[in-house]
Amino acid sequence: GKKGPESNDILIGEFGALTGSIASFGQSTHKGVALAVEEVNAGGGVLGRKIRLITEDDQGKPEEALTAVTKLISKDRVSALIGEFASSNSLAAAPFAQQSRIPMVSHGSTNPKVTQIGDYIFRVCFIDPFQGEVMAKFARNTLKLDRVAILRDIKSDYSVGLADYFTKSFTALGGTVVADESYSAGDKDFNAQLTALKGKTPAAIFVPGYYTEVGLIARQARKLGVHAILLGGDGWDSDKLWEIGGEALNGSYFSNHYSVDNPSPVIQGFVEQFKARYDGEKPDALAALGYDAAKVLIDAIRRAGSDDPKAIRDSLATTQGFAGITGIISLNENRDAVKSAVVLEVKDGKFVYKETVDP
Amino acid sequence: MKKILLVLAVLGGMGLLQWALTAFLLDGPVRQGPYYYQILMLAGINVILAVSLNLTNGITGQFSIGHAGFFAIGAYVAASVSVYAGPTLQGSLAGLPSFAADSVLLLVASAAGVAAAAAAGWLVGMPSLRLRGDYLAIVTLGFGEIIRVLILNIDAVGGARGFTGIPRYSNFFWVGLGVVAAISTVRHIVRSSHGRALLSIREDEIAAQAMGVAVTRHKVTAFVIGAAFAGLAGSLFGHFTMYLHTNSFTFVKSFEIIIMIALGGLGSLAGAALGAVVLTVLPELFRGFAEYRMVIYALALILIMIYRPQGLLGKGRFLGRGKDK
Amino acid sequence: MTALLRIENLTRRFGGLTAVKNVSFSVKPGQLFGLIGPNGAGKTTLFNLVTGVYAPDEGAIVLGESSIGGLPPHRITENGIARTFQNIRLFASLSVLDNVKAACHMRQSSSLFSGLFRTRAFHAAEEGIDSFSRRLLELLHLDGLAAEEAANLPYGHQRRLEIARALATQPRLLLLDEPAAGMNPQESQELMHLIRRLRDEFHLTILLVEHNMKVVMGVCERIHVMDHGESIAEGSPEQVRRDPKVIEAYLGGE
Amino acid sequence: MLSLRNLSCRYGAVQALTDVHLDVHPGEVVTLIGANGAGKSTALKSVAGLVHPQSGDIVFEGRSILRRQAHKIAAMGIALVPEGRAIFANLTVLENLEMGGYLRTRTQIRDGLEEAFALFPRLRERIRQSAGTLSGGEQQMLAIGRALMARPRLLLLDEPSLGIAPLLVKAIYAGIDAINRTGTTVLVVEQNAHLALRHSHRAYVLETGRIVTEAPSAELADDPRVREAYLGEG
Amino acid sequence: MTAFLQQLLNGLSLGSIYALVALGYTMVYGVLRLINFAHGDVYMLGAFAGYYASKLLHGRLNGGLPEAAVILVVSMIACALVGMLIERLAYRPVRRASRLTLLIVAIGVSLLIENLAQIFFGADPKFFPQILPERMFEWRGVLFTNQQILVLATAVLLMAALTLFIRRTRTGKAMRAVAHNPDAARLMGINVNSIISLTFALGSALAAAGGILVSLNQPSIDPLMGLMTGIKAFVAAVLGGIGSIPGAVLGGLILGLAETFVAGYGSSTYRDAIAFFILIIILLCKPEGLLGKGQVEKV
Ligand SMILES: Nc1ncnc2c1ncn2[C@@H]1O[C@H](COP(=O)(O)OP(=O)(O)OP(=O)(O)O)[C@@H](O)[C@H]1O
Ligand SMILES: Nc1ncnc2c1ncn2[C@@H]1O[C@H](COP(=O)(O)OP(=O)(O)OP(=O)(O)O)[C@@H](O)[C@H]1O
Ligand SMILES: [Mg+2]
Ligand SMILES: [Mg+2]
Repeated sequence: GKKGPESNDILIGEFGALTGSIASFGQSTHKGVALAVEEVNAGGGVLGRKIRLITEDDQGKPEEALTAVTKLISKDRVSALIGEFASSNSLAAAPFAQQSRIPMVSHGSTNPKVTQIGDYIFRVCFIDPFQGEVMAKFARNTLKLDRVAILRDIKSDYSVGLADYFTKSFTALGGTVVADESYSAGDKDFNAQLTALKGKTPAAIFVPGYYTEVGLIARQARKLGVHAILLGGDGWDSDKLWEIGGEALNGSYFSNHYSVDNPSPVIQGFVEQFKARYDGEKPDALAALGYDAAKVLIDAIRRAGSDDPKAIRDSLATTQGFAGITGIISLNENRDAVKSAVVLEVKDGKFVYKETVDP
Repeated sequence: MKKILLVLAVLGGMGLLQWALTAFLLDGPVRQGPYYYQILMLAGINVILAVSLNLTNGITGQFSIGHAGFFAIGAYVAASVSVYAGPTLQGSLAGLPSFAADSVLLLVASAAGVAAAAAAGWLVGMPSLRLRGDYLAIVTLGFGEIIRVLILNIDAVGGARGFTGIPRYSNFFWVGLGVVAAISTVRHIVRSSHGRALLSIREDEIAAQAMGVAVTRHKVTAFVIGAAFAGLAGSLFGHFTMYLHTNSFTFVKSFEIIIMIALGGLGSLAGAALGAVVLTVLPELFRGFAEYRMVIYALALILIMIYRPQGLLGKGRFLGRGKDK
Repeated sequence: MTALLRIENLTRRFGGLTAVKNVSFSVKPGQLFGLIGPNGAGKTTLFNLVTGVYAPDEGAIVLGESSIGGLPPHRITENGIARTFQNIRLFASLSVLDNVKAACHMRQSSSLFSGLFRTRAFHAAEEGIDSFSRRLLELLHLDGLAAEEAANLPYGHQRRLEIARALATQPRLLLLDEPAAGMNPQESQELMHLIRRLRDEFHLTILLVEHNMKVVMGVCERIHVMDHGESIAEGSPEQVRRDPKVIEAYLGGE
Repeated sequence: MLSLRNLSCRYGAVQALTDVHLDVHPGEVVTLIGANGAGKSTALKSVAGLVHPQSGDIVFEGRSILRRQAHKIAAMGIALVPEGRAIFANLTVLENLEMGGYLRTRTQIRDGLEEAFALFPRLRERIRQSAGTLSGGEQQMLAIGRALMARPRLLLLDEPSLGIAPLLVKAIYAGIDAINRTGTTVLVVEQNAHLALRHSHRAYVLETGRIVTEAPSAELADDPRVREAYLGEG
Repeated sequence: MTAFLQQLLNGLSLGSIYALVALGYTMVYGVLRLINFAHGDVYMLGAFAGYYASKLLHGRLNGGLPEAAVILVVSMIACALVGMLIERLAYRPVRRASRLTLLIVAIGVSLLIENLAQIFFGADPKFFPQILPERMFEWRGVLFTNQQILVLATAVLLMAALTLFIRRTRTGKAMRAVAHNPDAARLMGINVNSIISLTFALGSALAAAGGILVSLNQPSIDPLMGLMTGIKAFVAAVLGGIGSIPGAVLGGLILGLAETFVAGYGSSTYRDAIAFFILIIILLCKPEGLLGKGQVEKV
């Protein structure tokens, strides 16, 4: 404790996968969070105090997430927490945050159960049912498709959640899901599943996975002569998607929090700032969510006028109309973000805005 | 009589320890209390895992790398009992004070977890223990992965979303008892003629058979006991973290347990326990190194094995290359 | 007197090679029976058949009244046959004492349960095992080395430890595969005394494979000779020594 | 040709050799006898570079080979038939023999094979068999044959008669005589002292790690103490 | 029928990847009896070496075959050096310790490489440049690319070449001798250290070649790409009979086919479980692997 609570900083704990198999996402969100904190500190901090971000690695494992959060709360005495990106890790850690009465803001955990843990748990992203519904509506109403197949990442709760809610909405809208295949994050060969899908002749394939696999899936699909439209969720949002998938992705659609093309100065400013800070790297959805989570939390601290966890929690609960990068964020009575989603089309390396879907 | 006293002493000791831990770490003056408590619990659970795997790998010389599978079975079965049968049971225990009721529930759930893991151990062990060395390793690895994939596809235990809503029944009292039970069981086995039979299998199966040791039966017995304790560890784990996800039970976890027993000294009981504690604490000590943490950890592992190849407490010379000669 | 061990028309092939071909003989209780023959004659293979390491292709092996051909090794040991190995197979990293104790497991062990709870029966059994094992070590002059790791013993001592370990299974029939190999003449002499003593003290029947003719001729009461998997002679040491077929195939003229 | 000077060797706490002096002159056959555990094998292994003595020196043809690696010692012309044979169990008989000639040319190997088969005709019969499945005696023949493939100038034999049928023991020692006549120097460790003394020029007696006697073999065979302790007489 | 043939080809294509990586596994295992868990990571390093080499070379050679060849050779040499370094620094000091110690060191090395790679290369996937232009073929409705064929052909060719090398050459024989009895090998005049170094160099170069060929096919590389592939390749090697070179290829192909047919015709959700189940059944029926020679053990 040299820099314990004696020092005047406001302590915020962040936990995420800096190492391990989902480190690419954990590192991305961390960049967003860190950028937000640096920005606030550069602007003089909040309540006249600097913010100190303490980041702990959880290797992407649930029990490590719990350990990390226990450490942050009991050893570092943080006033609030940011994390995790994977719902499974949030679900493992949230009970302790709730029990210790330390507010926790998740940037990317989309499983509805996360915020049900208790009244100290919040999130700034939309939840699986909403996003699944967005794409189902888009496929059915906008693209007028009736035969769609699903290719889900069985290891990811996010992907499974999206696939389930998509199926529900899409069939409710009168469409048919002709096939439901799966893979595991980390796989690199999808030929078997794609060949099987090809036989079912779907008009589109919903692939609610992460860009790490989707690029390859698109490539392999086209090579196998599968020309169905590919649909996906915010897990697609990354520069890497196009880099890996290339032209195979043209004409695909995915739902996202925002469009980088959005001329709004807030968004453009963020993109520029991020690039400047991280060697020209473009922020992906996860980085933007991390940034927003930190900003929402800091805003709550400012409005609370103190770094008392209870006060922060109470002011977090009243977050309304916060203009974040990923949309206008209002937290509802379930402590979930209510915000609209956009559907983007992949076109020659650009993500082109198609439409906005309101909750 | 002496034994009853001993049991009472252990129970009392654990109770006292739990009381002290609660008073000082959880509700008390030690600032990092809950963090230390958390590490202590995980270390205890890892000790049970390592000590039990040591019975199969270290004592009997069967190279199993699927221990996480039994750990998972114990965890999920016990948690299912608590979540699905718990409320009914709770009703019939309404008269008891809450800690007693919790204890009964934990015991029932753990019994189920242990039984399921033991049964799985028997099922896997029966056909596969006639395989040798790396072939056995692959079968056990495959088994662990099969379990993981099956769990991912069972909706009742949350599948990929993870299993939530597990009550927190375990505490250091129970984990400590588990550690004592695991260590004393394995110790008693090793220091009996059954243990010597297991050791003789490790040394030379053909000679062991020629000396009248029923090799397969003994191997399976050791495997089942090892699996049962892994199941116990799983039960305690789930009722402590209150949440289960298959990411905690990949083959990487199996490797970790193997590293624990090798680090401690293969075949040495105290070594396995020490290895488990060191391996739990080490990554925590390296937290300050941020993303270099696992690099340092890996380096430490390599260096320890180079400078102390027999493990921290091992005499170890078996499983060496000697057999080729 | 009926035979303790009867080998009847025993045959075992390895690929194209017939290592044991239609061999028959029988060993009487209490007999010191020798089995000799040139290298590769099939003696060790015969031992392996009798102890269940290999199953016979044809023929029968009868111990007392029961046929044991093809039983798993530990069952055969249970029936009362123990052996030593030509290529020493000790439990290398166990202590000398534990090597012997491990072999006691089959005859004198308490249940797993009583071991776990350290019952009185357990302690009694352990004490029995301990004193029996130490007595065997004494008998083979290994008592000073009880705590030594078996692998570190010199060759000759390892051979004696193999015998002690085999005795710990309390056999009726003991098979010794070249016990004198690696012993100097004086040590072999001691071995001969030992073999006789073991027979008397433990009421054993002993089947012995050995290339040291001093030992074979010195202790065996009856000798069976094999060559290329087949029996070529059987008789008293005197008869065998003078048998021209044996001289030609094995002993050489002196 | 070979000389061990003040050689001492320990395994952990066990002192296997103490201050051993031993000389082998070119063209000689020298026997080393001693009881179980006297340290005979250790002496041979030290020469071959398989164990590393703590002090003293080993000189081969004027050069110290004490700290040299085993493969370099082999390349200098020393071959060891080790205790326990150390054959390559999963290679065939032929491959084992070929490995023996690892440092030699193809034609030399071909000639070597003929010589080995002439000495041990049984090996030719078993040429394609996995060495590990050979009978004990056959493995011993293979180990000797393999060492001869290297055409060593100094041949170290650790109990070559171990597990060998009487008729063949004679053949092996006749073979040793023959090899010696072609100029190979031999150092042999043997339990069967009768035989070894009859086939060697000089002999050393090793007792618990120390050389206690050194004499021409014929003399030693008559020494009453030796007769009692190592020849099993008296 | 077309779908079946397509799946067959998919399976062979996936299997040939496992086969390629399994070859190196089996080589190192054959000599050291070591499950070299770091092999999968060397495979990853090979892919990254290729990635950076092509970035450096870009525009200096005119692309096409010569450039691809240079990149391949550079990565193979780089990985051979890494392999030798790993052996020298990490494995040699514990070579005489127990097999398990060696295994733990291997796991440690694997962890070390993965985590260093995450730091130096970044954890996110990179696009592997198409150093050999891709061409598509069609035969009776079955679609495949030149690169898939290349991987399969390379695996089979390497298998043949390695088998010949091990069986026929002096060095190859020395490798087998070292595998079976290092002390005896030294007595034969074999420099055990250099043979082992060489084995690692060779195995690692193979891994690098594998990394590059596979990345042509699946052009997304990341620091953990070796983890799963490594485990699967190891499974393949054991299935085929560990230590056996043709076994590694056969095992790889069978594993690939099993996974593909389970996913294509059974349930892709249970793919890994069923594939492992099939493997277990095969091993239970053939305990020393498909082409493995049971350890001959004369009693
Ligand atoms: N598992 C096996 N596979 C193939 N051949 C074998 C096997 N076991 C033994 N043999 C062959 O069978 C023959 C008999 O071997 P065995 O070991 O019984 O001989 P032995 O009489 O004990 O000889 P020795 O006195 O040299 O020990 C030998 O030629 C040997 O090569
Ligand atoms: N690897 C080892 N570790 C510990 N002690 C050893 C080792 N090898 C040999 N010894 C000990 O060193 C001493 C000499 O052994 P060595 O094998 O040289 O004897 P030897 O004369 O060859 O005996 P034998 O006639 O039985 O072959 C013995 O006391 C033996 O126990
Ligand atoms: Mg024999
Ligand atoms: Mg010796």
